[in-house]
Amino acid sequence: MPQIKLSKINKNFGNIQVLKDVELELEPGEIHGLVGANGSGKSTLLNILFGNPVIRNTGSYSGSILISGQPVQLRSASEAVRYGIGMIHQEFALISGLTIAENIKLGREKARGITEKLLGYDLSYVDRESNIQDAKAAMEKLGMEIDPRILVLDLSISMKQFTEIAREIDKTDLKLLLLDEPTAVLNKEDSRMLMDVLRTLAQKGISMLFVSHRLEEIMEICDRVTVLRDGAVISHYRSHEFEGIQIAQDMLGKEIIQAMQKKSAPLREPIMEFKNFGAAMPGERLDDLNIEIYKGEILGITALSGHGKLAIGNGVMGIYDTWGSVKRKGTPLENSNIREMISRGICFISEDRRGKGLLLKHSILENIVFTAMMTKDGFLHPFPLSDLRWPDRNLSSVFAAECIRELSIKCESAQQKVEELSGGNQQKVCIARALALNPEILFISEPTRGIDLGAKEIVLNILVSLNKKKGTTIVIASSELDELQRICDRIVVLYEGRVSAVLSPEDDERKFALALSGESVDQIA
Amino acid sequence: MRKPNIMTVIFIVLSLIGLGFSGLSPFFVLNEVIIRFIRDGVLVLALIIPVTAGMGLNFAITVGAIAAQVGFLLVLDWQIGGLTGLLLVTAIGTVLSLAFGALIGVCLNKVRGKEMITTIIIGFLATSIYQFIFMIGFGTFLKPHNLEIMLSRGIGIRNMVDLDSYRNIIDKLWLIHIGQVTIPLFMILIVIIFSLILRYILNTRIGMQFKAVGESKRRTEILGLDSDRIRIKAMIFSTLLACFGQIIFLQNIGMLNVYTAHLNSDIFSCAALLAGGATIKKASIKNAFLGIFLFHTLFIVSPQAGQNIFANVALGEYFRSFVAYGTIAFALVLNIRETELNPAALTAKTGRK
Amino acid sequence: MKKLIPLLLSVLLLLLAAGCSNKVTQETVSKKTPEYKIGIVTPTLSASEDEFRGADKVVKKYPGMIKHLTLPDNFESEQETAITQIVSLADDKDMKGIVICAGYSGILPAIQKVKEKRPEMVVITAPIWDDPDMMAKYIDLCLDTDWLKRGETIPTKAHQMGAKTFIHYSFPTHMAKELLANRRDKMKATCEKLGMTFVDISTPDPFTGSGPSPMLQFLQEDIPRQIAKYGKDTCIFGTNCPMQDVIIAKALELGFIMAEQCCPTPTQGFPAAMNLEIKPEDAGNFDKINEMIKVKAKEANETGRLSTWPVPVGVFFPEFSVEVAKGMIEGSVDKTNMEQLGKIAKDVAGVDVHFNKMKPEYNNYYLIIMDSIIY
Amino acid sequence: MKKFIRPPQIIILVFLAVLTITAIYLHIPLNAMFGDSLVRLVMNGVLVLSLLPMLNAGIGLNFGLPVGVVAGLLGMCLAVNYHQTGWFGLAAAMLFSAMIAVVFGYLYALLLNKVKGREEIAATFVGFSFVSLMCLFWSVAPFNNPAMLWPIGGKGMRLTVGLKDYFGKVLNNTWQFNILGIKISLGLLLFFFLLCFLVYLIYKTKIGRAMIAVGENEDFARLSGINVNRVRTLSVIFSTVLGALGICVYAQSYGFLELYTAPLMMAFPAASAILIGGSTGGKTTIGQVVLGGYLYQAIYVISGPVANQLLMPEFAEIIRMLATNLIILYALLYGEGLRKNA
Repeated sequence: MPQIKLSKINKNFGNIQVLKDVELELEPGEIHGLVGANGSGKSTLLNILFGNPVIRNTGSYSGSILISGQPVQLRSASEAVRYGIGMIHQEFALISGLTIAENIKLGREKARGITEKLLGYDLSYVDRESNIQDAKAAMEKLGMEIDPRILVLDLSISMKQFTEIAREIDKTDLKLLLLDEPTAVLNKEDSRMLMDVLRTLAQKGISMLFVSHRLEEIMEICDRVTVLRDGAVISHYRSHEFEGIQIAQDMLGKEIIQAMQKKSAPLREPIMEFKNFGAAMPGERLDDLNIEIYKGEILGITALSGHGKLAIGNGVMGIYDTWGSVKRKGTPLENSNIREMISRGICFISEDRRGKGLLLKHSILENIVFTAMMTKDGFLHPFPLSDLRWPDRNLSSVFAAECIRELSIKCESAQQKVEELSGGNQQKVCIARALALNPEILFISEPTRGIDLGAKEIVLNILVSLNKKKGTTIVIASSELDELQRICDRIVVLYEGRVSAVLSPEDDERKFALALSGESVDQIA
Repeated sequence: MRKPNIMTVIFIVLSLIGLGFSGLSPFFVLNEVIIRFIRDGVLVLALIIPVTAGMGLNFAITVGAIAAQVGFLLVLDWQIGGLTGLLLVTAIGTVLSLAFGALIGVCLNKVRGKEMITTIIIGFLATSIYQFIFMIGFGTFLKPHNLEIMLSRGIGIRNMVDLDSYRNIIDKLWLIHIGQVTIPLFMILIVIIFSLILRYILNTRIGMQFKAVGESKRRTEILGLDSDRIRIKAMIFSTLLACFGQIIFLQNIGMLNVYTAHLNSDIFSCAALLAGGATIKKASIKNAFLGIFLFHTLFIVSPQAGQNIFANVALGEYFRSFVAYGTIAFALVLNIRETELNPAALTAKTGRK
Repeated sequence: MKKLIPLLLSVLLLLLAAGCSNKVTQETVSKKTPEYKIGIVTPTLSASEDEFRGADKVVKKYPGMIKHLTLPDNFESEQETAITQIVSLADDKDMKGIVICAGYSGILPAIQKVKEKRPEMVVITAPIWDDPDMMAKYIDLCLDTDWLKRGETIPTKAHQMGAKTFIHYSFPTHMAKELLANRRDKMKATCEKLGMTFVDISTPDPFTGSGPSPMLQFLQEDIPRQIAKYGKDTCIFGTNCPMQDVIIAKALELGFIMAEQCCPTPTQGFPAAMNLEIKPEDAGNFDKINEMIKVKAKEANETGRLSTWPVPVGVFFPEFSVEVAKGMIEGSVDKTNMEQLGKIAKDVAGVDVHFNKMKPEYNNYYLIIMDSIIY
Repeated sequence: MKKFIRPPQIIILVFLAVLTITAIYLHIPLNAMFGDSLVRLVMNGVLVLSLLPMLNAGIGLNFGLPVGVVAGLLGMCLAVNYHQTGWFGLAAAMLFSAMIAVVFGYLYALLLNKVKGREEIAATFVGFSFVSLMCLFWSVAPFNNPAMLWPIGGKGMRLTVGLKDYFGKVLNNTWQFNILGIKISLGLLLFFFLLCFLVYLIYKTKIGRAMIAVGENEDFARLSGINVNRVRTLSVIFSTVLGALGICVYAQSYGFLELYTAPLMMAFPAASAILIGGSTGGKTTIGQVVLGGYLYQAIYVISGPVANQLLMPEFAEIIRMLATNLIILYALLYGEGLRKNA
């Protein structure tokens, strides 16, 4: 009997389906690899299995989950724990103010027997020493010699990862362990150690669902691999059928690339230069970026999530701390604020559309003209005091109407509130807002994230025509590689915050796959 | 080694200056501070759990205080005096504060990030309900048994009732005199026992969970702990402790200002805790005890110090209230700034250049 | 190390404090050397000027001998502070007497503590409002204006001034005080006896809600309504000090009768309502102030319709009590001798003061009534 | 169009309706009370309005309103001290108040910008401690108009200063007329609505829009090149100045200046009013200010006489307090719920 069996799992976020009829089963003691590009639904699947509150808050899932043949409904993390499911989180589910031992034993602390009998579970006195012993033992299983009394916030990243793993393997009733990129922050040696531990665990009959972008690890450790793409299961492989390139292609899909932009050889005239540029965007750290952006090109930047692609646009605008230097047409941009950037023709559209890109409770019109009004005194009636100028309704409504028509924003009128629009139309409003600034260089992050297929095409078209008609230089940071390949002149691939390769869109798919996982692309001629 | 907390240092310096200017004898101040320690100790301790659980200062400890007062009023109404009465007060207070605490917890789960201001409003609301019951309810829909505490018109309880039969029942046990200083050993022991209980709670499973929720609600949730329930429990403990604190306070004072006695319990306790070096994110028993000593020293000496410094009797009292409110305001500003400067506290959401 | 710093600092604190406090006492001692001191406790300036200034006056009269302290502004919720303040007086060995002029309830615990520590301490309250029986037991001499009696005298005076209706403004927390509630009942009874209409009106509560503002706004609206209903020959009485500003201002405007404030004094309500320009050199000169009020009353056609006690009882009590306390400490005054007390009172107030026993069985609890002045 | 009527307003309206019906039943003249309620609306309305700029800039309810109120009191004291009377007196008082409020507001804003995210609680205590500090000041204030000094002490400010001979009621008495037994002072109403309109206009300008944007989404505003701290500072100054003008209007209508601890309790009624008006602690409209200000005061106006007629005065008083506190709590809980769903 399989340890766990998923059938017909479906999940929607809003009107976007992120999981389609996913089928998966794990035998006891099996290590099962789960791979897929960003947005393929891996994380959602893990979240369902671990009862993450996000799932319930967004309308739950459909389909059946059988654990040891018993159908279960996973509504909360505590339920998942009760069924013997453990998870190692990519961004660490550790409480940094507690010690290693306290973290490992959190919620399952050993307590002094007498107090437990007298005062019940919650009020029983935690037996610090024996917990420390347990924690020490768990860490030792991972080959780590460390004092479990150290606070987690004082640990290195890899030690945090081991603490996280120790917490799970310390659970005696563990049946299924979900691992979300457990090796992403480990070096080779530590990864190896982890692999060994996982194998030992597997021998004890614990099943594992192993998510990783490092294909070689998957191939090394897994008994089976399932490839997800766009929320659907694309293929299953058994360990003897593994072939890296085949799996990579399954992940990326799209064998035929629709040519959209016929590249006119871009001028090699740098409009912006990055030297040793880095930005401390949490979770998306960027370092040592050395690149020139050419006038009139569309430059794509891609990477797996967490590898720094989003940090470029955000960093240039000074939203996070940055270092290194940026030159704009030869003049350095130092200590400049956003206002100054905009006045120099640099514009940024954030990946966090609803959080940073829009005033949701305001009308389309107001959103479109807002930034121009604030930074360039555009769409305002003249008045001596800039602060007290009045909006020019005519100018702005003419412009808004033009944008709505040109960008085919579907709405009742320019007065409709932005929060009522669909994701795609919201994105168009963001672009319209940038258009009002008439930028020379446009940084745009994840332009097509979370919007439906039709809208995606329109957004891409808008970007291309903006580039063609107005000669705007565009820098797109996106995880949708196929889209970048369709419209970009060059694509920069980042890995762990550094440039892994600069490729042409026509380059071999396999090169992209290798560059994304940090391997050298030179293996492929 | 960490630097001594700036609040504490400021307080020590201020108390020092105040003591010097006030002209009060240090022994008197010490005696008074010991009494304050007994009276207010448990109330201040009541604030620690919510802070640990990440809910900030719990201004709703007034609700716990109300529970204690309800206990006293009911027992007075039933005319049960002495130690039996006091135990019954404790029993009633316990039951009520369990219920109230749970209710407050439920409310606070709905206002993440605005807990403190909400607890203030909850305190106000509880006050008006309490008034409603005892000013209007008694004599109309509740039948009074003890006419002595009633207004002569037959409706409502007097605004001041004498707790004569409970006054200093436990205060006078084991008094020790050392020179000019009187030490009520038994009461100090009681406060210490409460602090040990609190320490015990913080070291139980639920105590660990408080800490975890206080650090990160979201992470605690994905670890399979029900953070909402934990927060409710935190409020229950806090309210319960506040109730015990108020019982100790009232039996020491020996008189009950029925409608107003609980009103300032929150502000002074919070000020004391902050003075002891606690922040709205981190507080320990040590902070509480140190805080009581520092804050109340300053509080005791400040009126006379104010008078003497400004050479004007009228100013002493204003100076004192300035000290009380100023402490909290200053500590809040200081606290929040410190967390902002601390890079670890910089979350991904609010990156600022 | 971490623990050592606070420890060191607190030791330093104690040493320094001891040093400083010695210095301060030495200074005061060196200035003048009275054999003993008397402490006097009043509300703050903003809570009640009369008591405060009364005490201030005695401080000036006996320099170096009187220690003046104030009670918390929001006394109702800061009982603890009040207790400390009073007990701190007993800390001084030279302190032989304490006079408390507060008009609050809940002070008795402090006096009990003082007496426990220093049984010989002479304590005079003028007044406090705790349980009278308890007070008589613990306090050497209790003085008060005759609140209950005023329930009789005020409506009677109003009747003499021509009132046909008597309106009593108060609010829940005041009516939860036995004394005030009883006085209200007495007023009602007196009105019935004299054939006046008695009207009882409740205002928003200044102690539990949003402070006095809603109460005062209510008065501003309600008084014209009531006057329209009952006519000009109405006497209005409010139980809370801040009310007097509005009542007197409205009396000037609408012409009704104000027989007495809650705390009868020319300095309450009149100065603000009449915009009395009291020059610093005239400050505290009651004859002059009364004269000014008379002029203003005449201007407003209110002659004979406003009245109060000519000397603020709040100013009178501190001085009188200190004189009595002094006498008691020096052994020259017998607190049971009402005649002797009356003489001291006449000296201090300049008008006749009538003493009554609170209850026949107590010979240390007296209530006073003063003669009135009608402007 | 924003939905005006939500559960809090329904509770209040039902309570008001019950009171009104009872009043009619008891033959209490409603027309006079209606007039009173209008006066009260304006008296307190400006103070309620003063909360709006800070709410709109996302700084939350200004529990530090005493800062503005004290500025206003200082301004008026100056005007009284120099014997300014009538219209000119009020104008002078407002001018002084506004100038002082700008300074106070600026300092207050510096402080609030340091406590982002917890402004409400910090402001509460800043307000309290500022009032105590000002008590120190009032007792020794170097003003010399004898009408303001303590009658016995002869120096320092009186608890209350009468404004009758200066500029008391100048607004109330402007263009006052009776209609159907309702006393309406057009001047007062006009002043209030003019001020509302002015605020409305300011929110139409560039800076006004920036303020609203900062309140709605600080990150967005920053990305649009707005200096967020500057806008927040301006909003706080704006609130403080309105608070100062508010107390001027209040005091001229009440006829007295209340010093010392009186400003302490100014913030909670104003906050209650604006929450009753349907604000949820975020962006608030002038309509909500007027509605809330009116409902809150109308309840005061009607509940008093009705309760007194029914001979259970305390009952109504306590119920009224209970209802207001409940509504504030509800607004806090409900307002948060709204934001979560967004």
